[in-house]
Amino acid sequence: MKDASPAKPYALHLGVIALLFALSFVLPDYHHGLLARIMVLAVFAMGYNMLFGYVGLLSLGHAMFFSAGLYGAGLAVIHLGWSVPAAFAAGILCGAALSLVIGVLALRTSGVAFMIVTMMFAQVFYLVILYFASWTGGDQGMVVPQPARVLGFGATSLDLTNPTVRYMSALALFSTVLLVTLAVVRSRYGRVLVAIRENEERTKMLGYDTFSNKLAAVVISGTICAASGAAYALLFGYVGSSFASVQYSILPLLWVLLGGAATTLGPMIGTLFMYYIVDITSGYTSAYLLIVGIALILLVLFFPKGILGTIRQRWLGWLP
Amino acid sequence: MMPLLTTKGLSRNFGGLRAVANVDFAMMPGEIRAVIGPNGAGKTTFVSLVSGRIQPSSGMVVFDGADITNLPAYARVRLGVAYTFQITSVFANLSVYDNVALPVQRTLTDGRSKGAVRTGVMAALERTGLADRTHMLAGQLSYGHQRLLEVAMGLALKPRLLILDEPTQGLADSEIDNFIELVRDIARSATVLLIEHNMPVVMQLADRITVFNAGKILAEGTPEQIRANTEVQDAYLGATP
Amino acid sequence: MTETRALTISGLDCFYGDVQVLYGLDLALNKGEVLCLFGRNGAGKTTTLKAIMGLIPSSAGSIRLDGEELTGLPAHEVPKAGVAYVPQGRRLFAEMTVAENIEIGLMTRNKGKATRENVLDLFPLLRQRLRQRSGTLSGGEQQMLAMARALCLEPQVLLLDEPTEGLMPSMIAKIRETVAKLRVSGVSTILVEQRVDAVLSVADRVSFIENGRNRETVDVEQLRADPSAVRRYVGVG
Amino acid sequence: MHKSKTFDLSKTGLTRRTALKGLAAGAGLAVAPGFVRYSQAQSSAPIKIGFQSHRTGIGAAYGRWYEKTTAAAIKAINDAGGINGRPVEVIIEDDGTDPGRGAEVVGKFATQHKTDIVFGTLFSHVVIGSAPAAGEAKMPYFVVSEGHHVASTKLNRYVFQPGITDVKSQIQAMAPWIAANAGKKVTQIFPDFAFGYDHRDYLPPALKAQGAEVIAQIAIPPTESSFTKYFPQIPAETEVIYHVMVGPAVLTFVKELGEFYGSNRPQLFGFIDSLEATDINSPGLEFLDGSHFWEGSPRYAQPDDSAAQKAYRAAVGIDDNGAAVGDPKDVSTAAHMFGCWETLYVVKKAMEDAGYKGPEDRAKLVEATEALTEFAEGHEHPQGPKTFNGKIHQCFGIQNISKVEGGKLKVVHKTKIEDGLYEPEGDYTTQAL
Amino acid sequence: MHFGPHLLLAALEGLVTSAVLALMALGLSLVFGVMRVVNVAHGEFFMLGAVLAWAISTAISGHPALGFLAALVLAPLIVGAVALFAERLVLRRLNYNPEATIVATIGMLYIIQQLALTFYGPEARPVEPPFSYRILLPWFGYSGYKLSVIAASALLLAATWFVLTRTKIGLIMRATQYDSETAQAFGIPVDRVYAGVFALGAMLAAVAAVLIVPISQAHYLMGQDPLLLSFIVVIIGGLGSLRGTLVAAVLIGLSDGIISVFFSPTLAKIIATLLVAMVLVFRPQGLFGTASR
Repeated sequence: MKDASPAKPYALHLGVIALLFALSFVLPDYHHGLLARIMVLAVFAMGYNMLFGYVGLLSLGHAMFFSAGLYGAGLAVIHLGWSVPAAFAAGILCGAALSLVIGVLALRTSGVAFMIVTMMFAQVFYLVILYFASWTGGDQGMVVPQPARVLGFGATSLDLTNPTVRYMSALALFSTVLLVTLAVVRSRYGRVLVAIRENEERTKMLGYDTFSNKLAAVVISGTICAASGAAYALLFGYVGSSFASVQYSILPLLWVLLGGAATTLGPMIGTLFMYYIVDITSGYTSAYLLIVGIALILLVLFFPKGILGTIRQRWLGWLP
Repeated sequence: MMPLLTTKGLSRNFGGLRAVANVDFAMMPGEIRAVIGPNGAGKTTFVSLVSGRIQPSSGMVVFDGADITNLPAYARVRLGVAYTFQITSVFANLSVYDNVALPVQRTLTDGRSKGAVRTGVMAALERTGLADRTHMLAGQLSYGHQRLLEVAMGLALKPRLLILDEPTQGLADSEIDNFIELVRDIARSATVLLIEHNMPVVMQLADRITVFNAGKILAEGTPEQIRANTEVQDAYLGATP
Repeated sequence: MTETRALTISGLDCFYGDVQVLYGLDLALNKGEVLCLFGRNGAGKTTTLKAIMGLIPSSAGSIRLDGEELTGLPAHEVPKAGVAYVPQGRRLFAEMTVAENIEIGLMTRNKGKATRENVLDLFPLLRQRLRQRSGTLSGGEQQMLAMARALCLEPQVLLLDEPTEGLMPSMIAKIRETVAKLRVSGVSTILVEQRVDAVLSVADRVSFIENGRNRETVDVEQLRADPSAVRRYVGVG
Repeated sequence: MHKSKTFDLSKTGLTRRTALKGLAAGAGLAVAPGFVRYSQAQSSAPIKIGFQSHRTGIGAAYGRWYEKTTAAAIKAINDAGGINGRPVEVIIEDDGTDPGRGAEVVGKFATQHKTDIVFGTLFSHVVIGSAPAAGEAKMPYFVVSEGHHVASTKLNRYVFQPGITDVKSQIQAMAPWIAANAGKKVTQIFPDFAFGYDHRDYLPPALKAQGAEVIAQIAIPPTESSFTKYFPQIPAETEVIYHVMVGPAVLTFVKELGEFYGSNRPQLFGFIDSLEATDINSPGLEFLDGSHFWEGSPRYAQPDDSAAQKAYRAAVGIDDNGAAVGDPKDVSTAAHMFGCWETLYVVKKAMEDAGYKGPEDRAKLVEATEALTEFAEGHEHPQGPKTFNGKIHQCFGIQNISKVEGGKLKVVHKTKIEDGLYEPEGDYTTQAL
Repeated sequence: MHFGPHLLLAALEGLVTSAVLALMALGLSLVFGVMRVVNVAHGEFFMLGAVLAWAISTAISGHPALGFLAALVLAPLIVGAVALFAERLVLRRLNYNPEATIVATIGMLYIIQQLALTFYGPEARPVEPPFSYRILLPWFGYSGYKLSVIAASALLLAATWFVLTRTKIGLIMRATQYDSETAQAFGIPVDRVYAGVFALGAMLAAVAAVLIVPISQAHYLMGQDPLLLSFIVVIIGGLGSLRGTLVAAVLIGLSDGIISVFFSPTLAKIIATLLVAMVLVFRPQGLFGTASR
């Protein structure tokens, strides 16, 4: 943030988006499909980063926001027969509403207590999904039927199960959230969030209602994560409780820490890294988790602030 | 004329300790008031109560005729009560620009224009002499410059009451002279409440001085009156060399 | 000369992260004297003490305790060599009792009951509070405990960082008295102070620290005769 | 998909993975007599089966034995000339017993390994999570999961379960025996997740039809590792406790039940799923003596075992106690893993019926599978004869009820196929291919 | 069953849960409190303890008590050594940076889990209890071993409490926890204390695992749920408060048991979790934490 000139960061981000667009035409099928999935989950990580990276609030409960979107959209299609846009909106709304409630309660705490409270609320959410298994399909989950996953525009329609459409939809969501994140981070509001992270007491004494600002950040973060969940349900056709389990709260944390907290592109890098290291190593050995574990430790030893975070610190100070 | 700030029976206990005990205090708009007293006399607790950083055990705070006792700190800032910290607490990892932009953008009502923020920030930095350090990280500034940055941030809030808690601590002599000029300048548009140990600064700046001791107001008056007050001498100044 | 020196610092450079705080600092503490470090906030006084204790790594220069080089030692070996530290703000183990704080002091150099008795004799007040949680002591009592804890090392060199900060006058007097007593018993002390009166009443010599350097070291008599140096470096008068 | 084909990473990816195998095969082909034309090489290239395996995660114990059984079946098939004269190659990917990863793995088989089919999944949430990916990739997906999800026709036309009977059918087939031999008042204890729901939903009507009733249902949360506190909810008049507990906590469950009741217990009827891969002689399980279990295929060798059953056991490498030959502590998942063997033979049959040549024939393969109706007991189907309903993609076989006696499981009753038949709930064949 | 006996049973079950949880949480609390490291791998040390207990007890023939006692001594020692190794090799090099240690301990989690899967296998394996005595109450039978777990845990907790409050080692650990810099100034080798604390924390988890493994079984995924519960206990109890940790463990164990009397199991879990979360919402510093840290 030392360099106030916006040209470089925007050029970089647009470049990344353009690269991802171009990749759609050259990637082999498998990587094409995998990248679509990574982009959707990177949105989850970006939503997480919004709160963790910029406001400094470590939540271990973001799986609930992701799955609020997942179930909000998925169940709207399955039980109510809603169209894709309506279901997507429903998923996002569920995430926004849930994050508002959770925010109001959890923000009474801070630090490790915030971490544990969010984890417990997420656990409640997970159990609620199991408890209402007759609607949610419990741990088995439910399939969002293929015919329902079509986006109609009058006469023409876009089939979200078509790989290219899916890739482009994922890219559209990813780009939107990336640019929104960049804009928020560079905005006055973003400056306030960072100020809260750096010194909340001081920020209060500059006339900021830090509670409301943090609450807004929780809601923005939760909503972005819900958008990712809703997109996941609609693009990949499955809703299930494993996405609400604690692993899916730890994963975005891991992705963000790997890529670099409080960097706009870090979440994507972290998600990409984690996905490919699992994918590649599992092809060579059945004991791939060992290699993943060692890789994580090596990475954190040499890139203590995450990949992009360390690059920014050492070489490219202008990275947003 | 109505006082800008009044406290009535203001008290705060920490455990068994009465850090501030039943303080009645008033200051007029436009004055520069210094609060002095030995360490632990309750000065910082007192201004923390005024600014809303801590809640009183009893008593009330009235600002510009309105009871603000139950207002949270940020709301008091919005009414015009600005506080600069005793220990430097600038945002060390943010640039000098961003440090000042934070208070500036809060006071702007148009909410949009980047130019307005820039103008406001630069104005505050010019006034405090930090304009040539805009893009440095605040944590890399020298101690004295960090103190000035604190003041710049306070200034940028366009306060009606600016509370400065030991602003000259750690400043060099030359810096102190400039600082005195700066406070005089600020006082043209705002009322200043100053906690200060450096007696020459206090004597040069203050219209009136309030002396705290053991959580209570020991004396109040013009610099001359205070200088002449033997009780104050005993409690605070101790044996001068 | 060396045998009269308790502690010699020469050419010390210290950094906090990227920011240099000490620039080739030189300092000499004679045996049995009270040397006062005087200077503004941020001048580098506390950093000097922490550097002696090994709590901040020094990037250049040397710190010799009676001929023994301290800079290479890990932080926890420095107190064992005989340097005791009373940090600014006392830094007691607030959740622990008075007795436990003293116990930690005794453990440092494996001192026993006799030391404990000596120290408690120096601060008889603490004897009645042994089982009290140290965080609940008054400010003055806490300062006494902090000094007591340090004296449990039976140190050759004692480092005191603003021991009178935030204390009421009677307590300040008590602390000064103790410093004076220790000097009589042969402890060499470095005292960081901001109050001129405190300095003049207990110190033998005064070093003026400014911007991470030792500008000048003067005898306290000289300073009494001509206090202009104080004015020059700290701006009080 | 409209994509440039100038830069195809997948080929290099494939080579990397199978480089050694490819070299060996290539060398073999080069010296083989009659290696003349490219098309011939094409037709003798291996059929690739993607095996979605639970190597890690909660299903790992099953996954290991599914892999062993599959390897044995593939060896048997290849030794007998492969499928359509082509060798069969299995490519294994770990799904971590996670539905999200499961779907990715199906995608990986479809687009990177370009396998002909995907096969082998057990855990129902992975099946359901992966099914959409299989359907979208038009990838025949043969699961060995025993859940009712395939037969419910809520998945899609590419998902089959031809090697193992589904739970709904199992329950229906066994209810008469329970009502007649164990007791009329039944309390169910089951995990509060998918596998448990099939039991929760299908047992009460099945028992009711036999004049018995379920008087209490106790669903245990999946995070639970201790059960005693739920036992007081078992009504005192209970005659039979019908228990299904999957996962590592099952031993605790049985032991605690033993501590709670002592010798004075109701009848116990359980699903061996609970104790798959677990030694029935483990300390604490003495309590199970005299109780009954459902078994798909019997774990212990039975006196009346068919020759096919004996051959199958020998091929997979399990001894008379159902443990790995040479390691009596390594107990198999015998009641389920036979499904892998049988499914592969169904795949072989369907591919041969369809004249399957490559991925372009997948639709034909689906139709050929749907056209199957009966599997005779024998080498291909050692567990017993089966019928297959192409409309619901589900097979129906016989079930075994075994009694724990002297530390072994002894089959005391075999159901008939007809006992387990029910009205189809839908028809996959009406879906487009 | 009548309400009274049902409640008694639920309370007994709750106490067993509490007993094991308290030990494990205590280990986590030490690491968390003294080193400020969020040890995500703590559950894996627990699992490792259980797996080793199985390996040791099956390797020793004779009366089951022999194998069990050997496991009770050896398993924690081995786990402690593993933890020590991990601490020296990784955590120290990270300067105990809170964020980096989260990633590093997630890495350890993967490594330990995979090693357990590879060398121990995916099965759940039982360990024979040192004795099996069923206590026959008028309404139900209860495992004598379970009661002995409560007693053993109480004993170990008391021993830990004694070490922490009455010995030099405890003094050194607490001094490091409250103020590591000042501790160094009094000759405390903070670096070595951290290593010791990390090992001790892991050993407590391993002991808890050895105690519980004759009741439940050793399984390579068994670490996760106790880890989450331990985190909850540590925070609810108030960071660094031994008493708080104990009270929170009992509170959580008992509420889990007793609420299950009134509601269906999953609903009971939901309510119990929500209640405990609310405790934290309205008392963010935990039950015995001080208001500001």
